[in-house]
Amino acid sequence: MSERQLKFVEALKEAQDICMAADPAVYIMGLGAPDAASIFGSTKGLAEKYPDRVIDMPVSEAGMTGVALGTALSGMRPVMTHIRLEFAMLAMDQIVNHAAKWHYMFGGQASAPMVIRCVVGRGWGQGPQHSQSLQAWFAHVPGLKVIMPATPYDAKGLLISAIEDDGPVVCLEHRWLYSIHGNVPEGHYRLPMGPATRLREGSDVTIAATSYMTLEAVKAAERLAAEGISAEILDVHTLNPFDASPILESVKKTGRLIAADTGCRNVGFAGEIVARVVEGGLKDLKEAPVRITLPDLPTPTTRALSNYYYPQPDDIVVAARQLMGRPAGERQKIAPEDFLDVPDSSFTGPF
Amino acid sequence: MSERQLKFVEALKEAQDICMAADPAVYIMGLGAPDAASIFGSTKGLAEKYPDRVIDMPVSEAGMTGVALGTALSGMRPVMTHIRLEFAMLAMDQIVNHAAKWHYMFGGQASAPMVIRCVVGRGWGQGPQHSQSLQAWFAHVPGLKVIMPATPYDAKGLLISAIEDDGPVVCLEHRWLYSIHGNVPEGHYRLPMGPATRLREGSDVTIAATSYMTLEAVKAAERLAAEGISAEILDVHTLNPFDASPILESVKKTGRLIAADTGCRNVGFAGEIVARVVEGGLKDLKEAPVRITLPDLPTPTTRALSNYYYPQPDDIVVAARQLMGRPAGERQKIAPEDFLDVPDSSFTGPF
Amino acid sequence: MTAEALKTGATMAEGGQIPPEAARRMLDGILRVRLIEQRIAEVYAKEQLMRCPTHFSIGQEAVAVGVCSQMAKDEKITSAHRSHAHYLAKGGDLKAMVAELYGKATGCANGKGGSMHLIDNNVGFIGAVPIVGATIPIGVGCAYASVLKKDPKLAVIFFGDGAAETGVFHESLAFAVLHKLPVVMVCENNLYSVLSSLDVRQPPGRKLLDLAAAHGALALGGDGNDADEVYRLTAQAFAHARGGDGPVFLEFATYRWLEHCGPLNDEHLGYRPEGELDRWKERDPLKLYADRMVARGLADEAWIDSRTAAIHDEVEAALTFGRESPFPVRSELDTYLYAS
Amino acid sequence: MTAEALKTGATMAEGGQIPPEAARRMLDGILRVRLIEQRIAEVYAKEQLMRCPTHFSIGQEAVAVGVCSQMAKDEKITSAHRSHAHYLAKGGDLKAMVAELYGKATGCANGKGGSMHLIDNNVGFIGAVPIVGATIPIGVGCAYASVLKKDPKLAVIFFGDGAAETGVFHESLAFAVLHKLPVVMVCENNLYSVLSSLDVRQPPGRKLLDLAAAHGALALGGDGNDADEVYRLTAQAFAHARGGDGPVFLEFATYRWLEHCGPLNDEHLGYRPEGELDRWKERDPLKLYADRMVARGLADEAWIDSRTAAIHDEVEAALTFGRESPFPVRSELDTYLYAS
Ligand SMILES: Cc1ncc(C[n+]2csc(CCOP(=O)(O)OP(=O)(O)O)c2C)c(N)n1
Ligand SMILES: Cc1ncc(C[n+]2csc(CCOP(=O)(O)OP(=O)(O)O)c2C)c(N)n1
Ligand SMILES: [Mg+2]
Ligand SMILES: [Mg+2]
Repeated sequence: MSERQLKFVEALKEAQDICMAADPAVYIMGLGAPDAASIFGSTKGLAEKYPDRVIDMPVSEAGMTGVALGTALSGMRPVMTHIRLEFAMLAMDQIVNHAAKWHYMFGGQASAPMVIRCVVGRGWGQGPQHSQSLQAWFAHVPGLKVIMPATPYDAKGLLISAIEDDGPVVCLEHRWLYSIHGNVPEGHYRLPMGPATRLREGSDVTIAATSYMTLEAVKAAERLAAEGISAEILDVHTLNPFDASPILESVKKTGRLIAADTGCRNVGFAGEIVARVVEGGLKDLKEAPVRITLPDLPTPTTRALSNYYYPQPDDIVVAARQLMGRPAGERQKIAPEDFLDVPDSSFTGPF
Repeated sequence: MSERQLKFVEALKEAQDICMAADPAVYIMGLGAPDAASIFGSTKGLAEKYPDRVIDMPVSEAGMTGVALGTALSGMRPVMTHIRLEFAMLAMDQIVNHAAKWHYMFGGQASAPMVIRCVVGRGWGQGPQHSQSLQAWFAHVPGLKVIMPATPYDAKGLLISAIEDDGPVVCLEHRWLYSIHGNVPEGHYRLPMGPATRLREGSDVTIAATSYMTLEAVKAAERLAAEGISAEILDVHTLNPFDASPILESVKKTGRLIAADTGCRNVGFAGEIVARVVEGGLKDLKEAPVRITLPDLPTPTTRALSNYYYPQPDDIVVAARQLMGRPAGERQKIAPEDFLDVPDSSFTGPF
Repeated sequence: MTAEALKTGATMAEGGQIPPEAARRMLDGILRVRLIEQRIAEVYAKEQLMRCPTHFSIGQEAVAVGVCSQMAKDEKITSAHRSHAHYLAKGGDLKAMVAELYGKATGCANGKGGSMHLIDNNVGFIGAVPIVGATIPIGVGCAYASVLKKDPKLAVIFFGDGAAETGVFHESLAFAVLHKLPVVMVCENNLYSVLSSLDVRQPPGRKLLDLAAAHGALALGGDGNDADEVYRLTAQAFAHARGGDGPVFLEFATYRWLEHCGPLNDEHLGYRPEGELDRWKERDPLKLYADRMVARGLADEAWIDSRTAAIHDEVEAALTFGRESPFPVRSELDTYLYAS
Repeated sequence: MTAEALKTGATMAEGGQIPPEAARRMLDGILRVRLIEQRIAEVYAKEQLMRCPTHFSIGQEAVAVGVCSQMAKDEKITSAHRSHAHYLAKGGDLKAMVAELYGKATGCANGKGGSMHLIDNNVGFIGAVPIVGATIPIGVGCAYASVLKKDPKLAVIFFGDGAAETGVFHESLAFAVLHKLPVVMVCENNLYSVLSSLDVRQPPGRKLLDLAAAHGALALGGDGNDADEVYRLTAQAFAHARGGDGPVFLEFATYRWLEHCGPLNDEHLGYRPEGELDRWKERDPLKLYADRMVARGLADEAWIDSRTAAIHDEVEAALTFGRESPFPVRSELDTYLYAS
């Protein structure tokens, strides 16, 4: 396997490029997909390479998703891209009532191979309508597959699996992952949509995390290691169908579970992780599992509040300490004016 | 308290009638709301009584929900009614991006008092697009309140609370509850949107259920009583905000939990019940909690399959036996041709 | 909404006679759909064994037949909740449809769909679903796929006046015009959406034809109970769309005889103005066309009787097939969740 | 889309002179919005402390001012992501807006909203949100409420050419026509939706004015960079809507100078045809109107200079207010989840 480093966003682009080169049925449709900004770079260069297959559209998400579904039923493989998840909200009827159920409700007579990419925004005041992380919704819909890659390797491998899948797949991409680097092999490979991946081995506490929270878990695990707490990290990259067996296995060993998700709490995905572990491994649990999630609030725009809205690695550290029976310890101080609204210093406004 | 018996559907109608009589700002909008079928009778007679305030509409759910929201922001109190939950799917943007967040995202400067009633269909081949029970979605959205009355008393009391609430409330009404009878006092009363209600006292196993599953739990509890198993039933009528404290209290006593919900399993509401109980009462649990839900499948239309799709009281009985360490016992036989697709014999096609 | 009102909205294709062969096929088609639906309605009501919401097209058959009889098998259509006539007119398998209504494994959707979810890929009936408006963009996508594949093929979308109120109708039509797609949208304006008349849903005097024309589509309207008129307007529409000139919106005035959903009459509900149903029944598309065919000397009582008998046998055979077919077995509950 | 093209679409209100008082108010308004936005853009780029997506209206001010200057305080408006000009022209509190951009507790939404979520109930600015199209039905609802309360009041909805592609635009307009609501929909056609030009989104030659007219609305279009033309068409629209004759669709041709979102220029992105921006800058609504006012003898350099200075002070004071205001405290994170 090559040691080539790519950014997450480049991995996404490469996945689409490979699929488009291999199969003329694959095409991209999305507001601004062919433009100079190219969905934060994730479709960069593809319009030049495949001029008829990267298609802009009117601000008509519901209709265009139906159109994409119609093409999918007719042998095409659309990749419908939304630069913010919220814009897909307009298309819920087509995604949930139709695409998700088409194969089943017509007794297998037709299938709807389509990918719906949604960027989950965060930071720089994205606020209440540009930052929702609604994986819980999609994962609750039978017939949809749902992926949330957290590494460049997974981004490419999962997106290829998704585009090559014969049914509808929703791919949720956290904006703050776009510029992280990682090892990405050249050429075609698939990461199957399947069980959670173990990103770090540990023996004291299991952290099952999704998307950007997986990165936060890695940061937390490093701090915990320094304190002598050994955390095992499982990245849940496929939320539907959700195979929790590696998490159960891990908890068998650690007896402690932290479920960390980028979404809200009530009926969120972290709760599903907890429920699966309890159903399958109640006796393994030494302590009550802990959920790390957004609070059940809309996203505030000002960083003076969003600084406290998003969970931090520190929250995971504190939860782990408490699960280990240690004192919570000092919390890292966060000031209202801190610039926690950007993932790194290269990030400037307006986005 | 009077011992007057009303049907669930009559209780819904009475709630609206009382609110409309009391407050000229209350009005009803919905496809067919003023027509002879009057949303299965739930708006019966109201159009005659309040001719300007029961309003039919074009098949434009997204736009009309926005219009309703606009009126709510301008001092009205719309009750937007969908004869099937699926039709509200067209309006998710308005409900979730806007109505739910309006008060918060504008710093409390405005509020959106509106009720969105959705009938959850079942039976007589409602099939994949006329029977989804998506409480998990609405309960996951901060800013929405979500109610699922299971008795006529609650239907009236909760709907009055909802209409009088100053924010958006989603009211999910299971079609198979419409013709059940129960005690409903005359006049105005509210049932606060709050903690689960104890419907039956018991000591061996806690059944926390929503909507129609509460009725199924009652049937199961009667059978269990005959076997010497004492079930306590908690009806979760308010899913957002979800106050699980009565369930935790009950599990403290019984040590056993069955969470029964009318929705699908993965990231469904039953999982949230389990997660809350585990977080707050792990040590109380003698056995792993059991979820009784729909399988993660679209609803099949033919009764030959839907007969096996919907959980039955028998499933609750078997789960309770196993939680008590008893043999599962004989299962009630279900034949493909059985008429399990109607709640009672008064129910005939086409609906 | 009368047929006259529609005519004023756009060019009317006044035409000569429909060729005898095509005309006879239409009469046969209308007769067949009518007899099949009438018989199914009877059985549905009596047996209570076709246990799914079912919307009959009785009174509206001329549109389905006039349009579909001019389509090739590999030209595709979509429909919505009221799709029997479209399915049958397009050549959909009757046995598979009846079995679907009975919820049987031999149904066109293996029982998982029911009346509101018909499909027959063999004849280009790519699907019907009961979310109003939903199949409009899906049908447009079907045409769009053919254009993306550089092999443009006509797609036809059937829907009602209610569906013309949905946002996706406008979004889809605009997109079809933008990409000049070979789409024909067929709106059967039967005056009602469930029990709601047009006046509580659409502005008075506002013409759907004008709206469609303003979107940039060719917009044609006419009498949906006159099969010849349907035929002529459709021919014009198909020439336009197949010729690469972009989408067409066809609106036909017609009328539903039975209740919105279900096999019965519903005059007791009071939503139809006094005498309206009777007036429309006088303009029965079947009788009108049979009379005209007889007058043209293209059909006679004997021919109609023999077709009636043959169709009768066909329906009874389909009903028997449906009744005798096995139910899907329990393990089929979780088949076809995912495609592979 | 040129102003000429729009004119052909509908009746143009050719008119006499705008009364001096109104004209002077407009020039002042345009100047004020321009100077405020320019200064905010400067500060935004330099300080990087107004940390929220911000869409400037520079180049489009004449529409906001021409429309809003004819509205009463209790007549309401909604807007979308690009709402500063509408907010200011309607009389929205400048300090509260600037503080909102800085994310401060004194902001018009207490910092919870940011640039894309402005509100000022005191002047009838009932809200702006960045989901394209969403505030169209909400604005219609606002007018509908007034009708339900039997006290009809004008509501104005501002949106862009992109928003005219949404399904809810059609659903809302049709409903407004159906109920003859006192609504004026103001579409600022600035040729772009983000970086996408009209030709990849809307059929060539298809006029939004025709679409709106086909819906049954009065449809008027004109030059959005000519404040007088905006004024006259608006006056006609308001007379219609306030008079109970139903909704009006107003389309104005105009042009955005800065990047879609953010304070910078964006010609390097290459989506604007060569010279387009320059041509539109030659038709700067501020300069055009200032020149005309000077020519009419209604303004002179001294007046403009003194207004410029006053506005300068006003902005600086607002910036200072915004900078010095406190952030919301942590406990405000969960206030206003539920109303009561
Ligand atoms: C999005 C949506 N809203 C509401 C309904 C309920 N509904 C079922 S059929 C129907 C009538 C539609 O009228 P039309 O399109 O004219 O078709 P027709 O029944 O007259 O053939 C309605 C409103 C639905 N199925 N889907
Ligand atoms: C429903 C939805 N889809 C997509 C977007 C992304 N978006 C933000 S602004 C914008 C442009 C809208 O163009 P227009 O309405 O013409 O307004 P303008 O920016 O030109 O003022 C788009 C597409 C959105 N905010 N909402
Ligand atoms: Mg109709
Ligand atoms: Mg624009």
